[in-house]
Amino acid sequence: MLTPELKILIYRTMYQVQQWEKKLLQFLDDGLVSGFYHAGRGHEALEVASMLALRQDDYLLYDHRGCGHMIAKGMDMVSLYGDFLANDKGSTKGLGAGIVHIADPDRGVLGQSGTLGGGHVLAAGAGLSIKLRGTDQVVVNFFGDGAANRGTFHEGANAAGAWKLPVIYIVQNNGWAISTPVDKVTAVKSFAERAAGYGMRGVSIDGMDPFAVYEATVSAVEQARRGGGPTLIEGKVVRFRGHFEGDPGTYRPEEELAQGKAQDPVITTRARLIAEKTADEQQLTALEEEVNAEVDAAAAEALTGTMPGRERLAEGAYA
Amino acid sequence: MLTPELKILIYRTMYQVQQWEKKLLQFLDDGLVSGFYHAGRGHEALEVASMLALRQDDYLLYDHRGCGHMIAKGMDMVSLYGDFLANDKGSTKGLGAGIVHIADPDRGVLGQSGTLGGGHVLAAGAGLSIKLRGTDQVVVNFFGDGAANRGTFHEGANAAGAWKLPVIYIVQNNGWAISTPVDKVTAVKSFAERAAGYGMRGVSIDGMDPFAVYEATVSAVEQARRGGGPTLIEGKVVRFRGHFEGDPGTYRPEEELAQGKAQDPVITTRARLIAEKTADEQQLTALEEEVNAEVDAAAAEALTGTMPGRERLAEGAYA
Amino acid sequence: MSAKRVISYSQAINEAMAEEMTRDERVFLMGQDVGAFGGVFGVTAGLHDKFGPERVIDTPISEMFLVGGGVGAAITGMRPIVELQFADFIWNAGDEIIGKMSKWRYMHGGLFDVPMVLRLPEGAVGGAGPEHSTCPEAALLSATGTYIVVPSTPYDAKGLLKSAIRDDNPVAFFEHKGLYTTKGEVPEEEYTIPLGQADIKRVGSDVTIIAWGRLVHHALAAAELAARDGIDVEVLDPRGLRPLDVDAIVTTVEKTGRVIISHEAGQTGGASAEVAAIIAENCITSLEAPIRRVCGVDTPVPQSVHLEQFLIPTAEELHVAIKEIAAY
Amino acid sequence: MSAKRVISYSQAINEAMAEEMTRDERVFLMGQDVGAFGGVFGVTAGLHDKFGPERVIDTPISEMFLVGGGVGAAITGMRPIVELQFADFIWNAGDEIIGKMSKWRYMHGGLFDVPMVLRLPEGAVGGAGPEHSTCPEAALLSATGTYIVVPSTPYDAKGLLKSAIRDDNPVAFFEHKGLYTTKGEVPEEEYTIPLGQADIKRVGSDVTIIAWGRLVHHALAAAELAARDGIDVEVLDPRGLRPLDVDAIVTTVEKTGRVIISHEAGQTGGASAEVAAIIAENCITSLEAPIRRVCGVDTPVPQSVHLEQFLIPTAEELHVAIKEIAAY
Ligand SMILES: Cc1ncc(C[n+]2csc(CCOP(=O)(O)OP(=O)(O)O)c2C)c(N)n1
Ligand SMILES: Cc1ncc(C[n+]2csc(CCOP(=O)(O)OP(=O)(O)O)c2C)c(N)n1
Ligand SMILES: [Mg+2]
Ligand SMILES: [Mg+2]
Repeated sequence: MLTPELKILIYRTMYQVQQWEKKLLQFLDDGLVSGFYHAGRGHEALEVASMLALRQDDYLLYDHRGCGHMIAKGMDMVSLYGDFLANDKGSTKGLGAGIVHIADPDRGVLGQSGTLGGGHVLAAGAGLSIKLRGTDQVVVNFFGDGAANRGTFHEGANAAGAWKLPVIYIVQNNGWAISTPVDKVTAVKSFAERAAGYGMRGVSIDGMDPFAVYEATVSAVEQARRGGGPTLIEGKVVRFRGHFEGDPGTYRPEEELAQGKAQDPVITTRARLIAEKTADEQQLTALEEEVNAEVDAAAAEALTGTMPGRERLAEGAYA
Repeated sequence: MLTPELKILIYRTMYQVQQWEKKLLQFLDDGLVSGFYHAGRGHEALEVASMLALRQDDYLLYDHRGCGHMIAKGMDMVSLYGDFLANDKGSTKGLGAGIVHIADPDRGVLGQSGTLGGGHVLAAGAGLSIKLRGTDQVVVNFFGDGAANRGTFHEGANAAGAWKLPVIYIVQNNGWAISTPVDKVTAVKSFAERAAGYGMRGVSIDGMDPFAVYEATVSAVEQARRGGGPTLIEGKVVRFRGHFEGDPGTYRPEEELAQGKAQDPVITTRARLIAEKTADEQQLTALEEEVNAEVDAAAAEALTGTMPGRERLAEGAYA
Repeated sequence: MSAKRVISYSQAINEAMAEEMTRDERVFLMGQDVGAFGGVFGVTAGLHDKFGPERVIDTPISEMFLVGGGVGAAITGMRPIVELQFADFIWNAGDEIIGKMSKWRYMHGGLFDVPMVLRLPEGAVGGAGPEHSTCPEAALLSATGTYIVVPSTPYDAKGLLKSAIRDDNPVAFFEHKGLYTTKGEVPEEEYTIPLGQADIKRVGSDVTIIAWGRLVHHALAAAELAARDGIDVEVLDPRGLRPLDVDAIVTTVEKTGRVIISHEAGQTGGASAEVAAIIAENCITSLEAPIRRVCGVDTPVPQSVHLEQFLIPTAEELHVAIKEIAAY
Repeated sequence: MSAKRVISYSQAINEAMAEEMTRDERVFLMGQDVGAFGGVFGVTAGLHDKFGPERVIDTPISEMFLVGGGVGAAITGMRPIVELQFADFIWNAGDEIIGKMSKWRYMHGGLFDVPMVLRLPEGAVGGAGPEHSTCPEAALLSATGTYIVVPSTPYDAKGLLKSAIRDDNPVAFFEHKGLYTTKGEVPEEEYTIPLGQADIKRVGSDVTIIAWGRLVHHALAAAELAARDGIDVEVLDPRGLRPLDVDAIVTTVEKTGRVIISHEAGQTGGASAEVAAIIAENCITSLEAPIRRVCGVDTPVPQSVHLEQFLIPTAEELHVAIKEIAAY
């Protein structure tokens, strides 16, 4: 249920995610982080509110876009920074940097397939595992409108649908795959229309509205936990920045971008909490200061990490 | 238009296909053909009538099940037998035998992907080629209910739908993939329901009724030729025999099989022609005798072929 | 090895699965027609009856799901055995094998194990054609992260498969379709064979043949032919390619100084090249003759059984090579 | 080669495509973001403007369609150039490459040609991680039917790509991402380079390094270091693996008697093994030292740029190997 406390937690986490990323971009600017980063700015509502509908033992497979889901799933901000800084504070102890393969088994964060859409089939397999082990966990698989067109989706969704596996597919439809607009390469207006073909429930929601996201996820989770099978949630979102940091994004019509940015989920949610009287300005400002301090502390601690030596290269390939 | 002549031609070709296969099974029994054969018995209406809605320059990609489509597409029966006999009368000049990769560029027979569902993406590529070359050809891709669950379908169908390519996907839904019933591994009742997810028209028809098949194909072809994009046709058919010759098929409920066989498309179509007064008994018997003679002659000629020598092994890998 | 019990290669594999599924309830099997049908080659017969449809699962024709789903299950507490109906289908799940199964552990900092076995029936038998007949071990060898096992006898198949299932790393287990009916001694008692240990299938002193899978048997037959010429051939079966028993290879080369490497896969880019390179790096000075590869012809496998037979190195071809190299 | 014009590797590739698309209207290009965006590495810049969206096509993220669709187009009269955004993605279209593109001709009795080029940006650069950084040539070498080209200079890249586009066989064209900005002389006038001809990038008499792709440059740098020690190094660049210029390999080994093979891909199962095997079979008696491989570390490519650098053989490492082998 969307209690006032939960609404505030959702806002707090979205704000945290945004601040966390802001600091990361500064690390990038400062040359402390190499490689590629695909900012999640604009996707906060979808990545955060969906995760807050899960339990700690539920699973998450994510893609390259942003880190909101991992933070909302409870991962330590220090370990996330550490992964980007490629030092031993990171979840993978210095292996990461750039599009990192962050993971946290204790919080169900299963990792990332760097080939887009690789998670579609892994998610179905995790769903099968849940069914075989007889728990009531669920698995959430995040991906973009671009990755939705990989054949792995067909195979994962079909298995999940046929066997009623507890899988929730969340497509972050931001309308772009790098420079390619969704309608140029996709035969369908809404990805939710594809769900029926897999005996799946499909819903298309405003991914900029965290409360709608939360409700949609809760309903998908409930269905999955009671053996009702998978759900496909399409969240329409806006990618505020370039595909990756460094992409000037010149291919995007300025107007479209401006319209998108006007819906900033962090700003609109804040305003809504105040308008609805769920919180007041002062309370939110205090909360934001708290978050800022946490983010600063996490960043500072992450910077104390040590880069691994050459020997790290050969570690971990085999059990 | 389904003129009386065309109806008779459809029947004639179905009968021809059945007789052709009967002889082939005899070759198998006689040990003249090695390898695997997946009989098309029961699928004749779908394989034949759809092809008779095409032009010679239209393309066909087929799968392992039967040879009705190739015969209806105008391929020489001698060359088909030659491929199974693996001698120089075959379309591939002795390379074949078993699940053969029969081909005939002049009749648009593009060949077979032995990995099921490989044709899904090739068909979309052939469709793209047609569009780029600016002709009004179409391409038909045959596959089974099993192969429908390969990820290649998603990728091919999406491209075909997004770009309105002249592709016709024909799924021969016989309810079984080897020993696996469709409902155990597929999330949807009719594959036609998947079409919408690719902006495609989807129709489900009785694949045992050749006239329904013909009409459905004509309408798909018309749409494709005028740039209206792809169609998915699901034909419900019955696999009369084992998955391949040698499979006792013990996993199939006898009743189901008996019910299926009662709908024998060759027999029912014959009866229908007579009932509708499109042809009379005598006429059909004459036609059948003609076909029998043609089949016998083709078989006899194919048997005069020569097996290639060892040097054939290394021929044709490179242009 | 007390009881002299003789069973087939296929039955040995079946027993290994049954025993490990009994021992560890996290082990399950999935693949096309592996259930009540017992698998298209009959290898999984009886397992469905014994363990039920939850642990012996008939799947859709979705190789990416088969492997990728296996990975998803493996990193969440299960130990899947995944059967691809033909080894060639590794290409239909290439990224799931190379990018996911083989790398998930490393790329996530060692936080997950991926304990799964991919069973891969390989080889040219009976005219199954270009896409159902290859021995694609070398493709997996070129990317790290997955062990590669290739048993040549029922004894090896059982002992190695049990180890593979117990191993916490992903294992590609290549079963030669042409060996399924091959019989051999397999004890009643439980045993395992460590991965990465070569086996000398025949002791000899003049020439070594390093061969695996079905070609071990051709090598043994060739060795008998050569024995009549007075040439004493050693046959070394690495029983797998990763981990590779480099010591055993070096030892036999140092002993005989003459080596033939033989596999069914096409010669160019085949795994025999890796063995040759290892010899050329580690014990070249022990060689008294050039290294010789006797491998499959570099062409797709034709559908015709008549032509297919010409592709695979025969005992006679190996015999000729033995004589040439012995006389060098 | 009259005019001394210097352009980048990336521009050379771009020019080859533009020239061939002008020459032959059946040639078209498809891939992710190859259109107005000009490709994620900028290699296709300007082509969309020049040839329009029908001939320079932005595709969905559907690698199986990219390759399989290319095959469908190629067997029906077109000559596609397909760009996979990263060479690693060959695994996402494994069966389309190995089972369809490489075998369609043979398995259909030679009735079709499959004239297509797969452009494959490879190599570890800038922390793109385990699934965006490999040099997976060996996987393709292990299956027959597709030519493999790996240019190391702008001149080679242009001339070889033009030949690849004109060839009636499928060609896998590996472009090293780390070379895109490398400059070199490329004449204004049209030229082509035949596929399968090695090039001696540096003439020497003491030690041969056989290297390709980016490693040619490390080999050349190592040769300069060795020259100071008085060791004269020959650098042979096969410029591709199929067809492979075996004669050139044998000739240089017979000349120097000492050989190092070097590539960026992990050593085990890499294509250096095939080169080593060929030497061990064909000219082992010319060797005065063991064959030496200096190749990538056998591990997935880590995401961290800091660790990534340790993976790739450096000129210094090659220099050490040269000294050791020269002193053998
Ligand atoms: C299989 C595969 N193909 C291509 C890529 C390269 N690539 C990385 S991100 C991207 C675009 C992704 O678009 P989308 O899925 O919509 O996610 P978004 O970036 O919009 O969040 C592409 C093509 C990849 N990583 N994997
Ligand atoms: C990618 C792939 N997976 C598995 C197989 C093995 N196989 C051959 S036929 C078959 C069943 C096909 O079922 P369906 O597509 O329904 O066609 P049907 O035989 O019923 O006509 C299977 C699993 C294959 N050839 N290719
Ligand atoms: Mg997107
Ligand atoms: Mg079927």
